[in-house]
Amino acid sequence: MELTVEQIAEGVRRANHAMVDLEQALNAADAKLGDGDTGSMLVRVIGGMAAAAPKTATSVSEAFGKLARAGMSATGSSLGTLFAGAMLLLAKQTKDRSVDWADLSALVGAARDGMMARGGAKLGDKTVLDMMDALAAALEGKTDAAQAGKAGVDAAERTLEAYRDRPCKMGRAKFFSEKSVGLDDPGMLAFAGLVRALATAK
Amino acid sequence: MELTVEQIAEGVRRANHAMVDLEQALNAADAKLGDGDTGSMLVRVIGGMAAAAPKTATSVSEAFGKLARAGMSATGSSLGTLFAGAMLLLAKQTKDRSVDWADLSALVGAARDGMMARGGAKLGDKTVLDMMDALAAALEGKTDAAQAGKAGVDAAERTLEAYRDRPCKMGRAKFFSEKSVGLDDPGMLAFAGLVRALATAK
Amino acid sequence: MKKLMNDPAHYVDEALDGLTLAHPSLMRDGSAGRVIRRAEATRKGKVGIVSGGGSGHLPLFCGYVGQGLLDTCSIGNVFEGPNVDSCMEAIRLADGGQGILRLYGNYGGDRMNFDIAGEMLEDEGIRCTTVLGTDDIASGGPDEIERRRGVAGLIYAYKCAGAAAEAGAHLEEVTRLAAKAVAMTRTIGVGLAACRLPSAARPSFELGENEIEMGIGIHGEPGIWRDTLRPSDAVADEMVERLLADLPPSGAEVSVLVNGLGATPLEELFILFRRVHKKLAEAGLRVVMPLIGNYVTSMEMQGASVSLFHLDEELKRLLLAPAECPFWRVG
Amino acid sequence: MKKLMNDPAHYVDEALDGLTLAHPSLMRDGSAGRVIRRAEATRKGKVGIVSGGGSGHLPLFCGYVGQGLLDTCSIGNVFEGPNVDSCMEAIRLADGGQGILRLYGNYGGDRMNFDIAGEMLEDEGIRCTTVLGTDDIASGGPDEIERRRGVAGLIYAYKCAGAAAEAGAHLEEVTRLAAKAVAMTRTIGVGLAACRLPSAARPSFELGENEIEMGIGIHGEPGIWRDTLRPSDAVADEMVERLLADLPPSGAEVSVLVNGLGATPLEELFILFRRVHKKLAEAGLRVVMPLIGNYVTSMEMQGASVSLFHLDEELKRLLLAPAECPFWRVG
Ligand SMILES: Nc1ncnc2c1ncn2[C@@H]1O[C@H](COP(=O)(O)OP(=O)(O)O)[C@@H](O)[C@H]1O
Ligand SMILES: Nc1ncnc2c1ncn2[C@@H]1O[C@H](COP(=O)(O)OP(=O)(O)O)[C@@H](O)[C@H]1O
Ligand SMILES: [Mg+2]
Ligand SMILES: [Mg+2]
Ligand SMILES: [Mg+2]
Ligand SMILES: [Mg+2]
Repeated sequence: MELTVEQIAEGVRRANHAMVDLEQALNAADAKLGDGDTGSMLVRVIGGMAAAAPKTATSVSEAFGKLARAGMSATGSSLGTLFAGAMLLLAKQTKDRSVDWADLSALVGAARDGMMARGGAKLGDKTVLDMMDALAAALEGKTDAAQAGKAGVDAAERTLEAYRDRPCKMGRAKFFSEKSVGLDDPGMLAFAGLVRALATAK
Repeated sequence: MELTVEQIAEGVRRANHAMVDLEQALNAADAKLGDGDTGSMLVRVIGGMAAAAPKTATSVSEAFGKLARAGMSATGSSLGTLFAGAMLLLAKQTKDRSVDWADLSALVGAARDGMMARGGAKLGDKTVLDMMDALAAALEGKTDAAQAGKAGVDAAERTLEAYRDRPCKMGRAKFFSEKSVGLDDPGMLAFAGLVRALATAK
Repeated sequence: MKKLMNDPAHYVDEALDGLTLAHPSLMRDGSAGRVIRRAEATRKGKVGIVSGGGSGHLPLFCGYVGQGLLDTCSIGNVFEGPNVDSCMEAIRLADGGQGILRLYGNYGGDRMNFDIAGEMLEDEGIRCTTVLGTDDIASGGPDEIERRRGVAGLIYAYKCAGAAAEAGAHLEEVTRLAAKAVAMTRTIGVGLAACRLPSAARPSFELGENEIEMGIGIHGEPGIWRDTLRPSDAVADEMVERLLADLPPSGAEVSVLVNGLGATPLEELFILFRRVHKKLAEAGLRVVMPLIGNYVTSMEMQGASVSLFHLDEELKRLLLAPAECPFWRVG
Repeated sequence: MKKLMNDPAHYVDEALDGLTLAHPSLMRDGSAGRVIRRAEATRKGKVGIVSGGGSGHLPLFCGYVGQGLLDTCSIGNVFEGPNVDSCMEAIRLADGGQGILRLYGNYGGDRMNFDIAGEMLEDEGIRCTTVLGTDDIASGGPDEIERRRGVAGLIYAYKCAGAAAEAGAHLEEVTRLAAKAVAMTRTIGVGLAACRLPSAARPSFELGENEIEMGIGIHGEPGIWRDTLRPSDAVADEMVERLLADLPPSGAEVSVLVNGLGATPLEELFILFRRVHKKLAEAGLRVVMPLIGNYVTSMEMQGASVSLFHLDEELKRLLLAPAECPFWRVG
């Protein structure tokens, strides 16, 4: 099934809606070992994306491009910049072509690799990258929104769980590797929350 | 009965001892509407007086003079300055003469008048002056330490009580006349605590 | 509320040691080291400007000793007036033969000590005048200005008196200008959280999560009235309205001091200033030499004060004249 | 913990409005107003010094735009890096034709945004170099300095790079000197109480009445290890020992920055400095141009940092060269 501009726009709407509940929880998770802004930063980033009217794009690539620019102008935080950078990469990857849900796994994988190159983190460092990696794997062979949603939510839960007791090696929390054991990484937590929101109509 | 240098020195010792328990209570009373330093200030003032070794004085006047100088150098707060100023006045009033307990009422009255002139407060303003005024009255006709002590403690309790529900008109708390109703004035409270300490061996 | 200190009994003296080590233009003097004076010798032929007050307000009081500002300053313990000795010594050390202006805040302890010092110095023939800072509009009505406390606006009087003395004005003139500066200055403060004295077990007052104190002083004492936390703009509006109601502008220029009480981020002082500036512009007032920062603190108190200094040509010239101390440099 | 603000979403922009209103030497520029630059035009023929970073640290970062310091600064939201646009604009606005030194703290977001900005500007032919502040010894061992965070000591690199650029040094030389200044600077921080982000519901961490955090950053993040509240002298001793162990002195002179994180009374900074000075003297080090005050804050965080800047003749000359911005004036 084709991935449409409408679906992207609806995803942004859902994510934006979900941030109302996620904001303070993500701030609190980041405050444990970081600077406590993950939630409020994402509210602004995703709010900016929603305001960029992705619905009015004439292609998937253009929609991702709008989201990228909105994200870039909303923040300079690590996660936000990586997130917006990933959108830019998706815009490039989907340029002049239609996109199928079956392509999503590869696209998420490409975004993951771009973020890795940009931010210098490795897989296993307990960052949002590990979440994207798990998601790319889970999306493999999924051909529509429903399948992708279910697989994505499962993968996100599993990955949070799997990483909870591992030490963090990147981002502000890297200075507290030991203390990070037992705590969810705020970037992973954010990603998981957003995947859940994308998969659930509201 | 004669008022002796030893009795003055013993009084200072008792007062100094009593400050250990009084300090934070007086700070807290002053913090309600003032700057919260009455107790710690008096600890320093009376500690300084004790360290000035009034016992070594060769006359009552010299003892008061030592106390005055010690107090003056320990603080510049309202209460402390008035208190030290009163000691200076007592030193002048008792110069070249012996002092009897029967003279104490007049001496406290003179100190009260001196403090009034220095600080510009009036009787009834709910300050330490009202306490001294009550004390001067209560000491009238008392001829030894025991009588004076008992009368002084009674007068202090009565005066605290009588003023508690009146508004304060002088010192930092004067800006909160209404709020001061129901609260003890920290200067009066301090004076009452010290009178109690002077009257009780420990 | 924690404090980064050693024995509370040494708080003031240790702070003064650090201050003078860091700023060689300032020197401790006096029998107990409780006078700060300019490191260079007293200038003969100049009127001396002496201030004094309790500790816990840095940069006030003694931080303003310097060229075109104060000559000496007597220093009390935290939130206590300076003692008689330090006041006498501060006066003697500022004496350049042309008399002394004693310029300090209107508090009982400070007044008594400076008064006694003056009486004790009568024999020495040092002419002294006194001007008291009374800028806090919350502490008395416009009809009882002599009752009002001196707060942050005192630095305007320092600046004007200091500039006049530096320029060679005689004692009567310096005194007149200091009094005029005080008369043209109005301040109001807002507190969000109290401070703790080094020797006290607890902060000086407690405020609920949604409460603020209006009409706060600079000694951790509570405000004159309690209010609910509102947007900064609403607080600024109220402050400016009250200030202008108390002293309606006669000219077209004012200086503004948006002063942090100790723990208010500079960001928040600038947010406040932005609105104060707007309200003043709406009232037809042009802002000259705005001062935004921690000029007069109350240790780690959270909050701010706004002072307006109404200018005429004479005061403006004095305000803009060069001056230099460790915490304030003009020109 | 209360804040004197309006809508948290406007916190940064309102603060910048107030800042530039109060200090006409600074101007907002850039498409979103998120660049602060010197009000006078860029000087042709001078290497441009650009910094950038999140808000909530005033006077850092943008307060140090001025003569002999920074030319421009990109500004992020509170504790967030500046976005790509503002970094690009800050670089363009500082361009005097002799290249640009990008000089900022070692944080992921800031690096990514300055990197992307650099890539996007490649076509425009502006030569850029980068030096990162990495002075915080708590955030990495001496063998992994590239991991360390940049904190208060960054202002020493500003000062040296700015002085070199002002004197006409070319880009390679300015870059070398900035890197040398960073290499010679070490900082450690102690926190007594956290701050609250404008948009957050709670302070960033909680400390018990007898706890302090050692190795604190400047973003409200907790310290690297927790300790019990001790006398200031003991804290100073530990800080100086750790700093000198990390970079043993090679010369005989150091500058010291005793920096308040936002809510620490100046009195307490001076008490701390007094002891730091003593310990340095005992180690045979002479203190040059000590800086005591709020130079790099973390909003209303309570605590302080101590930075040592080891001097040789070259660095000392740059440190003492004249400079002027609203919050720091040298010479
Ligand atoms: N270099 C990096 N590579 C990948 N992910 C990162 C990197 N740095 C941070 N992150 C992710 O970003 C999250 C923090 O986001 P945010 O609060 O915006 O960062 P900051 O406040 O440190 O700029 C972390 O939990 C982590 O998942
Ligand atoms: N002018 C005055 N005359 C008489 N008593 C005064 C005067 N001012 C203050 N007091 C007394 O001093 C007490 C406060 O003492 P203290 O805390 O030392 O004052 P402050 O901190 O205001 O200098 C008041 O409770 C009052 O009893
Ligand atoms: Mg963060
Ligand atoms: Mg008091
Ligand atoms: Mg007091
Ligand atoms: Mg951040």
